[in-house]
Amino acid sequence: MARIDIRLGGSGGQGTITAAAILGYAAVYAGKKAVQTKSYGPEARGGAARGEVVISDEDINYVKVLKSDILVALTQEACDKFVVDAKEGSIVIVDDFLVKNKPQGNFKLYSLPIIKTAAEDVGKSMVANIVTLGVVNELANLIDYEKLEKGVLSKVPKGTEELNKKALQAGIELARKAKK
Amino acid sequence: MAKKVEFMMGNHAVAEGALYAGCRFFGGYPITPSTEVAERMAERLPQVGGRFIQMEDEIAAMASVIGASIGGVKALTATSGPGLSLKQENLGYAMLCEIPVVAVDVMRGGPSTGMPTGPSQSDIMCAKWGTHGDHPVIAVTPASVQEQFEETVRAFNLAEKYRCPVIVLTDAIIGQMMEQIEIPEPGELEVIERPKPTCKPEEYLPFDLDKDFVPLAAFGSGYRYHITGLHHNSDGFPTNDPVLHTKNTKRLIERINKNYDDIVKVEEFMIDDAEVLVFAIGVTARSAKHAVVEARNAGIKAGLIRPLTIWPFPEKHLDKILSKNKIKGIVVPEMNLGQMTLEVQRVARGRCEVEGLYSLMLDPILPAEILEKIRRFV
Amino acid sequence: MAKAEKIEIIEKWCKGCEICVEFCPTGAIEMRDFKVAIKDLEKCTACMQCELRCPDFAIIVYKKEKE
Amino acid sequence: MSYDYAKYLRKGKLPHIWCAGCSYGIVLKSLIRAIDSLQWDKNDVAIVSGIGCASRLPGYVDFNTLHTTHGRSIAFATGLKLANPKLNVLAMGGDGDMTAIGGNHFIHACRRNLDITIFVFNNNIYGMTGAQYSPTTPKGAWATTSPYGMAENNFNITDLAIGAGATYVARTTAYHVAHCEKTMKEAFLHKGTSVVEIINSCPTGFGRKNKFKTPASMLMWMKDNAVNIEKAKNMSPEELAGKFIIGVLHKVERPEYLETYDATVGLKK
Repeated sequence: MARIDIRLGGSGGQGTITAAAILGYAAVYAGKKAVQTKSYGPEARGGAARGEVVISDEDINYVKVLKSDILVALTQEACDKFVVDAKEGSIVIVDDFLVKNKPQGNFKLYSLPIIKTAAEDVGKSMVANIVTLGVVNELANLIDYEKLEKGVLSKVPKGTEELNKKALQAGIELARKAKK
Repeated sequence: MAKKVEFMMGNHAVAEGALYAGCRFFGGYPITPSTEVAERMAERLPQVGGRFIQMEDEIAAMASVIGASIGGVKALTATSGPGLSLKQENLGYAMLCEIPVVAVDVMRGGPSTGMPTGPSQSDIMCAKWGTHGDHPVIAVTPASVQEQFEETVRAFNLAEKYRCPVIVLTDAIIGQMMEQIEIPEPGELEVIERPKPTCKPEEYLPFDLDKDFVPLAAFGSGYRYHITGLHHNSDGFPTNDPVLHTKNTKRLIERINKNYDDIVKVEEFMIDDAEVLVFAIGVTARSAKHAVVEARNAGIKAGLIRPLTIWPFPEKHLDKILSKNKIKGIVVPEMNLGQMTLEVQRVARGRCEVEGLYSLMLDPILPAEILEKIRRFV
Repeated sequence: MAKAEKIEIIEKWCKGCEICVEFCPTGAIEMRDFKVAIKDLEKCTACMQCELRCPDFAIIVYKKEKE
Repeated sequence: MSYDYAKYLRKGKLPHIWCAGCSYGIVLKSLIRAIDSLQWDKNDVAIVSGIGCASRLPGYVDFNTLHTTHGRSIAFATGLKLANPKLNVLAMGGDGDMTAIGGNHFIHACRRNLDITIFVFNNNIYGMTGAQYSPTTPKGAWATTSPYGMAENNFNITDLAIGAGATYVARTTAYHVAHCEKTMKEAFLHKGTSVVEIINSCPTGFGRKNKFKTPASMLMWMKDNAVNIEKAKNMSPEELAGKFIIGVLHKVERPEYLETYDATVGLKK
């Protein structure tokens, strides 16, 4: 697997940085290389937050996301801001409710009810980031499911394991339906 | 046996490297973006029989680690820009008094409070010349989470071997990012223990001006002696003799300079036939490597010189390449407005063009920007 | 009368501050050429004021052994 | 000879650098007697100082001695004690060193209650740099930087130590040599941070320009104006005006820092 640049954009508190860290952890656990960085712009506090992770089978030189192979935007602001850095032919995933103006471009767009699924099907909107992970991993086929699940379970608060497993599964289901 | 691979934050890797090296004391003061080093040490030190203390300020933090080292314990402190400024007073003390300690500086934008969360490489000269007077400095520059660990171990080894403070000069991106790391097994990396004096206590000259190196006796070990930040004679007592002052200052600087080959570590990447060099450290070196690979893909003979020791400056390495290769130019990307570039220019002595690529932006310098500079030389 | 066997003065350490002379209750010592000197050993009661208060370790009083 | 100081003095280091009549030499003798009375092994004693006249003291005594940077003695001492708790650690310095540039370290040491001893040699002036006013220079007093008289308020060092949480706080003087020795000994034996303010005299920097004709007169001023705390209890504020109190001003038992830390973190030794 060559370098894959993944950018998870949302608003502060949606857990995109945690999701990026989990993805990196799971990738490393699966024997890959990964670098997860924080963003340092003013967006680090409020506004459009982003979690970034680069995954590769080879050494990763440049540590940050250059142009995204996978972009997730959970808010309109994040979508507008980051979509310009989406690679041609890349995957762009947006929340279908919060991102009303769908981005246009030479990429494969998935508009999915991520937050709604977290809130209604799983039962807690705060697990939207884990739903996102399920979606991303299923659409891009990054890491074995067991490794990802292990990554999630090792990084979430104790007592929330079942909730997060459910969120991950819900994300995978969303992606499977979308792929059809 | 497969090694234990972890996904770890750069600042945590510094802490783990310190523990691996035998560090058993940390004295610190919270400052972004270095605080995770302190947090990890606060949690981990007691588990291995060490002690942590959060001091009342940066100056006290530096003083406390020197005190602990004099007590015979390997000691670490960690800080960032404004804290490095405050630590300079006692860093100078450790230099003159030959006390091994390791100080981590996670570089952020300065001067003053500057950009607390903004990564930077603008303390390069501060690390060298921040404290007053003529003095030697060793500073290592990791560029990955793995190197955060390994270079911290090396920093402790150098501190003990050369009885001096060593600075781990890293940056907010490397410190704050998470990356895979293979934790070495005990014994896998060299760990230098502090030698003990073997002479009779009454014959002990802790600062013997006629010797390159004298083991540092721990306070309480039976060697009673005097340490002072005043210029001193072999026995440690103050002297105003300018001849001795000169002799000791030169001795301290020479101890580092003449062990250049042991201290200075450089990664040379694709330099054998290189016509254009990139000279970079830390996170910028990773952008540079990316750019060099792209340049090679485009048929440009580019190479990278990546110092893992920035002080003493890797001038022998650079000089050797410049005398061997026909170099058209050197690009020096750095996240400041031109510090390392001056040193590269000094060593190049007009043999080739040296061009800095400076940035105060919050993201690393882009490979494309470096590539553009490389192209200008071909 | 005299209770001191000897008063030793280490001249090279004496800085001539006169504290010993001022505190001597009997006038056994005096200043001479800016240094302390013994004026009359017979007057010394070995009260130790001079020795205790000399900042320069420059004056030592040796008491007589009990007779 | 009432006491032989030689076994604690480093050979060949006298005469010391202090001026004629400086009381630091007198206090040094009390310090030696105090440590000797404890029968501590010299190898287990560390004296840490900052910068200034008082801070030159460690150079003269045969212990583990550390002459550090200006104001920082307590911070060095803290690291030293945590690295080797067996050491009996004394941090000492002058009034400027301890309460101006080192003021932050001073109050936080008092707060932590680490088992170290702190002596503040208070002579009301910066002596080494040539008589500049310090945080303890009395109002109206002359200094080279208060040529019209000291305009600032001054610190009461013992009140400062008590307020910051020191568990043993005492005051003594260079005049009261036996009291000084006894107070030092008690401070050394106290478990926790103990602070002793020692009233000293700087004839060169302070005395000459502030109406003290001789070094001895400065000592006599201490004698005349010091009131023992036991006696002071029965004196009215009017009677105490212009006087200062000597003795143990504050002594309480509180958990010592190192023991508390080791227990709290479950230190694996």
